[in-house]
Amino acid sequence: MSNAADTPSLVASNPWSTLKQFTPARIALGLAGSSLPTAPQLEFQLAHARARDAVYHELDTNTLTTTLRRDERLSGWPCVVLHSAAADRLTYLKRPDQGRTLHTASRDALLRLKKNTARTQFDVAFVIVDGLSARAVETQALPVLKNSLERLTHAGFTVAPITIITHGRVAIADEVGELLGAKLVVVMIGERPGLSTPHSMGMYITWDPKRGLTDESRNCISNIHADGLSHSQAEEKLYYLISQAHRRRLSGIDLKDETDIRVIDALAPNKNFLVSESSHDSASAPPEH
Amino acid sequence: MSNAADTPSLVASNPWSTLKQFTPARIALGLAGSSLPTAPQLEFQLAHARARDAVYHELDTNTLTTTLRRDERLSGWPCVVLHSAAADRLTYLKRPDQGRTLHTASRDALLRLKKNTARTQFDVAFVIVDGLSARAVETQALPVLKNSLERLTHAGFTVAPITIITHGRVAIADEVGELLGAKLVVVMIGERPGLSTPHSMGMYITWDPKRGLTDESRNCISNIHADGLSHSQAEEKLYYLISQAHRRRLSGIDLKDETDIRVIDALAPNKNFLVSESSHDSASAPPEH
Amino acid sequence: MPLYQHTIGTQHYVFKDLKDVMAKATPARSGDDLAGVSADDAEQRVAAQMTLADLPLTTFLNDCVIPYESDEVTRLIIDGHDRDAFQSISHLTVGDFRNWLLSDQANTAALSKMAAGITPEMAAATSKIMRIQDLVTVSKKCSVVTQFRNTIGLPGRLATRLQPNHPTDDPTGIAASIVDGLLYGAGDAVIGVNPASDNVARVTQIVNMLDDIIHEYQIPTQSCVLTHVTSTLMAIEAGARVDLVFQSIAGTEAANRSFGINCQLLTEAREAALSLKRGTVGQHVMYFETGQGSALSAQANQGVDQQTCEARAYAVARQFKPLLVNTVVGFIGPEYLFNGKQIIRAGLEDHFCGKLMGLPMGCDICYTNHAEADQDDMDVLLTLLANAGCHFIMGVPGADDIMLNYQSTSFHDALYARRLLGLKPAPEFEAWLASVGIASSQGPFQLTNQLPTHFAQALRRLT
Amino acid sequence: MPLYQHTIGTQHYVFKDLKDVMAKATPARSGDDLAGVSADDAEQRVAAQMTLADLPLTTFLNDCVIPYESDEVTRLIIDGHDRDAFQSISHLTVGDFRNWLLSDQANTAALSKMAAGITPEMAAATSKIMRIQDLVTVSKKCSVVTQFRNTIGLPGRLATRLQPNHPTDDPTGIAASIVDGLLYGAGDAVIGVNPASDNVARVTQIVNMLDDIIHEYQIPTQSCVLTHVTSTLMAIEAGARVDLVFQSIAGTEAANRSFGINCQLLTEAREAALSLKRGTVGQHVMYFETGQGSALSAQANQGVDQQTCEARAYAVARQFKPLLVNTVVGFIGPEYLFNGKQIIRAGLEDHFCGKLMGLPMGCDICYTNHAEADQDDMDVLLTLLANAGCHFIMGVPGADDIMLNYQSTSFHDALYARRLLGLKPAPEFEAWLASVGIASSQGPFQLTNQLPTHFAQALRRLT
Ligand code: B12
Ligand code: B12
Repeated sequence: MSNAADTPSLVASNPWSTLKQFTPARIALGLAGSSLPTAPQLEFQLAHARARDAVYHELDTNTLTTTLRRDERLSGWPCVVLHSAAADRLTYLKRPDQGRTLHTASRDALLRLKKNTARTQFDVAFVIVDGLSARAVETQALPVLKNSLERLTHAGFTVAPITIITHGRVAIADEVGELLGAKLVVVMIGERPGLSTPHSMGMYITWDPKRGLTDESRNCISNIHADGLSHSQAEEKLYYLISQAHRRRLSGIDLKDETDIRVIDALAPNKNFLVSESSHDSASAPPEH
Repeated sequence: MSNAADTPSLVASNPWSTLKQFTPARIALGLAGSSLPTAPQLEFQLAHARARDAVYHELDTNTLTTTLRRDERLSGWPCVVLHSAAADRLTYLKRPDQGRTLHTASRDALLRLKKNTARTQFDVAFVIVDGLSARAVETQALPVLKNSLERLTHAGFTVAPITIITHGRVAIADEVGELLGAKLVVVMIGERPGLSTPHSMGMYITWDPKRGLTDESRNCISNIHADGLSHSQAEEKLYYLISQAHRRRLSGIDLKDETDIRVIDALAPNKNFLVSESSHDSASAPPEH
Repeated sequence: MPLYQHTIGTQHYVFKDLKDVMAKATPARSGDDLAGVSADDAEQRVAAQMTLADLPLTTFLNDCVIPYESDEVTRLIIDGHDRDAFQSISHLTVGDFRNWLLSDQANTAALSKMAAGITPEMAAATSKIMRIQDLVTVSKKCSVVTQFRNTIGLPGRLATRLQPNHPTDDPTGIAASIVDGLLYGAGDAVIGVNPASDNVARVTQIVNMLDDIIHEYQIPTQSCVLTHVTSTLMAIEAGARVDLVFQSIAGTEAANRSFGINCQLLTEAREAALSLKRGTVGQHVMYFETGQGSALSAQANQGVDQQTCEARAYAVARQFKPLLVNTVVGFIGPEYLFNGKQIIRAGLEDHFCGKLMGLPMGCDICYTNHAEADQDDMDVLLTLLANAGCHFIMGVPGADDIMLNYQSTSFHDALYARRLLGLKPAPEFEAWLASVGIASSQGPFQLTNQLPTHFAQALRRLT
Repeated sequence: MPLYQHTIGTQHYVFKDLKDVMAKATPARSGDDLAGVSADDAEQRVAAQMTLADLPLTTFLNDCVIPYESDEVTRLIIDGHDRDAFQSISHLTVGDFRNWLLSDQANTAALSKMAAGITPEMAAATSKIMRIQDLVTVSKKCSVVTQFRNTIGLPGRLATRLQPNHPTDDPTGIAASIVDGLLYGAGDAVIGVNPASDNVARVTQIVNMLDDIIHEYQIPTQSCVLTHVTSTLMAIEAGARVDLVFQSIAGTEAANRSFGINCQLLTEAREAALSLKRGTVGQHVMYFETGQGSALSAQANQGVDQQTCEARAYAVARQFKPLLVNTVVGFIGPEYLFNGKQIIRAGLEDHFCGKLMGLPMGCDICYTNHAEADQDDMDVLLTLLANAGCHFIMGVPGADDIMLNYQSTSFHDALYARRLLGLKPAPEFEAWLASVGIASSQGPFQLTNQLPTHFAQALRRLT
């Protein structure tokens, strides 16, 4: 990214830089004395400048709802845009309590929506929330949502109207779920932007949502983004957790993601070069349970 | 100030604490290990809290003008309240450039005043400015001003209407002096508040004031407050500098305060206990020049 | 209930109760503002500090910031208080306790003897009337040594947790970062992976992979997968080769509940880990993480300021004889610690309180991209903590955690701190680094930047 | 004129000229905002830093931030440049110069050899792309030793200026603070009084009083009265026993003019002081003070950012072989350095630039009551500078200067820093402290808190 190339005679490169292909982590950066050389130092600074911008990006609810309505597989779903009690981005950062609460106008809007809906109860409600990275949900939410809706309805789950919320925290979905009469709520939310991962989405699943719940009652699927969990992996895990939660009538600490590791590893095969063949086997084969 | 007394067995007091009588400086504070004991530490914190308040105190121009007008020796003097271009205290702190410039409305007011005055030129103009400690000028300005006006007029100097300026810096008087047609301007200004000295006034004397001058063209009399230079000492020095400036038609670097040290020492006698008698003499007697 | 009040000149300050005076005495930070418990202005803050300074230390044994009846952390603090250790300082006020701590009487031996007598509230109260230099001076005198496969906390040492996180927990990706870290001399505190997933099979897989690596390369260190304690328990049951049990803890029962834990669960977890008998030089099997703001974040602070809540988490930690306690100081975000200044102060307070209470304190010197902080702030806190004798810091490739999305200290940062102050890794690990040729075997700690044979072989496996 | 530009992705950044790219590359500070020269946003700042990093060091010899023709400081920089010293680094860019400085090639000897080849702009540019840990690492490797009646700047030493100011220059008041300072082990850098008055007779009186004290107690140190250089010259003419000549200096000709000085005047002053031959172990007779913001304050910054202006002041200082250069970093106020963070960074930049250029750098670690800073910030900067090998700091009774109205470091602060890092006073002064019984004569530097006989006698004179 930087044109500033460090001169090799001044900077020791690390003989293991071939490993860079296996991780987006900033490995094998080299050494100027014991310090970070100039080029990676400035690249870091640039990434920081950009990640800070990402925090302040406002969710483009228009595009999101338009896309949702235009999408052939999604267009049937009613959806509504709501706001938290936090008036702007800066307040949002400082007042998580406001980010956990619906703005009164939004609460009223939601109640009206509910009134006009035939059902009084739903199996699942989806809540799309900007969180700390609006861009994350702009890019990751709909693909996962689409597949998920399809599979859920196919399996006979009833799904509530979709809500899109600005300046929201995870827990705001408790209120939404409660007002909608949802047995389970799924929050799709922008995780705080990282230097290398500015657009990462998390999903939080809460059984029997109501105001005042805390995080022991939820489950989490994290790091959904281009270099992270793929949309299909995320949807896979989500379906697992939703169906398990419905079966066991709970979520949170007592509900574990026990999808078989072979499913996961089919997608990301275990190439553990560090361990020689013999021990390699014992490492990659998970003990039975 | 604090009730929090440090227990003697834990805190070593300094055997030279008798010296505290000679200076308001924080000497002989004692030791907890190598550190400041708790009581003086918290007293320092308290002083800091208060000094910060002092910065934000707004000049009470009403009381100042009322006092000025009511005072039997001052009531004759026209006086006008002006403002710098800095709208509030916070802007003032961040924008010294605005503090050096009159607000347009104030400039107009001053021009009007000038128009209505018989004289087109004055020997001296006094400008009272809040600076960084409004309380300093509230308490120190008028006493010095009174004596000074008396002595100056007695000696035949013409004095311009008195201006009182909020949110001003030293250099704002250059503009005032220029607009008033003053040969010399005296700024009485609140110095930044110290922990032990929150209300200290400084006076800056500038010959031939005009916009754009810098500090090499001024003289300064500093530390006018209860524990510092007394009002009469300050007035003494001021008169010396004003009359010298008029005689030599300059101020600043080339004009030194050469009032005889014996005058000063009559007021603050030299008790130099640190040096034994023999050398004591050589120290206290200033070399002739 | 005692009256908490102070008069300054003509101004009389009254504080509602102990938690009120504690909160108002705390140096300014956003979390306490958010909780609505902070001082109204700077003078009131000093008045609260003066009030605190005059309180006898015994106050904290007789009055609790959260009632004994309703909070198991309070009960643990009160019931677990060591009166003998407390004896020698029992006559002091908070202000004089600060004086004593700074005095030469409070040497390393005296501080160690007294640690079990210090309750979190005593430590917190004292820290509130201390400047940064005081926090550094006293922390540096404290010594706490813990062991599992190596020895952490010896004077002149600075350990690092190697944190090779990966957004999909990809084993190869994790291994790549481990190589980077080891070859930069990091990993003596622990090789600790935060798994993105909480899939138990995946957790088990990573646990075992770390163990394989440690064995294959004969590294005198321990591994940890920082999943929820209940998942670790399941993994242990499933036969996973767990070295350290990790858990995030907080300072109130309600906050711990929101973390899905309580003391009983932690006891079980510790016993499960002990039963594996995997330590070689010691059996400190717990790794805890804390951080100001977590209680308030779970709406479980109960009117107590966040720094006091944090110190109370150390009482929980102390109960379980941890190998490592890590205050992840800037991790959550600006709503609790707004900027670099607040993060720096909080990091030093946490380190001080933990050390004073006898805990093996490390610090995740870190910030998020929504906070007003940057690398300069981290350099400041790193330098101060290294001067203060912090046990360990994080080592994250390039300081950028690509899964947790925040900036911590890099391997380079650890090299800086070690070089600046001549600090060395844990002795067993230091010997290993020299023996495999990663660090020079003589003189000050210095990397060779060579690829040891064994690692070169591993890299060859890739092509 | 070269083009200053950089492309990041699709974004092309162009900078008007050298001073523009320098200003935009500077970490955020209020003074540059006030001057209207700072970067528009964080990304532009990084672009400017990348542009700087790519510039060859020779750029600064061919392009000047203030024209050669119109500024005597620029002429001094260009005409005084030592090409031989520069030789070994002449092929480097700014970015690689940073790499070189951090590398092991840049040891103390190499840095000393090269100092005269570094122009202020090179130093400033490099500092702008360095983090705090870089500034500390490199500064620590630099060594500059100066002498008058003792030796300042040796490794493992930290000296203090004893600053016994009094609002009316009362000799007894000043003497009281001197006693306090000496008995706290302060005063090896200089016993330096800022006179409230600029009355020449008064100045002379204080000068001679300080000399009497130094002689009476046989203190291996030097005195200074920090009046305007023209007043010092008058005092010397009048026979005052002047050790060091003081002057505030700035980095542009116009700013120096506003201070009522120029290079010619400083040359005269130095010659006058040298003619007195009062140094015993050396003849470094100048004491300079600087500080970011002074040029802008006099509207004499000419579009140059304040940190570059500051570094240019060091070129002025270097010309006159000073004993001490003191960056009074937080002294003026928040319009130049808004808060603790900005003060901390600026202090470390100044120290780095000065050291790199071969100057004996000290720092007045300080803040005013109108700035957003407090004692914690000072502790941070103090600790960092002590780690970075700063030559000297101020010693002000209780950190509170009752005449200049700001907070600096106290005698206690110096003790903290010395103890934390095992630093000692200047060797001659250290020996004196031990010989009169102020400090213990063996082991680490430690006060006895006794009243030496000679001082006890003096105190008896008072009753
Ligand atoms: C910040 C954070 C925390 C903070 C939360 C406090 C706060 N106010 O933000 C703290 C430090 C307290 C924390 C604790 C834990 N966390 Co956490 N945390 C994160 C992190 C880094 C960012 C979350 C975020 O950006 N949220 C978005 C914002 C906009 O929403 P928010 O409403 O402000 O944040 C809420 C959620 O983030 C929630 N939360 C945070 N962590 C977790 C974990 C779980 C399992 C749940 C259900 C909720 C939850 O707490 C916040 C307040 O309600 C993520 C990693 C990531 N890349 O996202 C890990 C992450 C979500 N946490 C994780 C874990 C494991 C934990 C712990 C269980 C660790 C432990 N062993 O104790 C604990 C306990 C959580 C609980 N049940 O309460 C895992 C979850 C793995 C999974 N797939 O289940 C993640 C993915 C990181 C990891 N791999 O280790 N965490
Ligand atoms: C801040 C300060 C400075 C700053 C000024 C920059 C700034 N933007 O503020 C700096 C560090 C540059 C400075 C420099 C000097 N200062 Co000065 N300074 C002060 C201080 C601490 C506070 C002033 C204040 O609060 N002003 C009030 C605010 C509201 O006004 P302002 O418009 O913002 O500030 C202007 C004036 O303060 C002016 N100023 C500052 N110092 C001086 C000195 C003189 C002689 C003059 C005429 C003007 C002047 O500069 C400011 C910008 O225009 C005072 C001590 C005190 N207790 O007041 C000493 C003080 C005024 N300075 C003093 C001296 C001696 C100097 C120097 C001559 C030192 C030297 N040998 O070079 C230089 C050069 C001054 C010049 N001719 O330009 C003496 C004056 C003694 C006397 N009676 O004449 C004082 C009293 C301190 C002392 N005893 O040493 N100073």
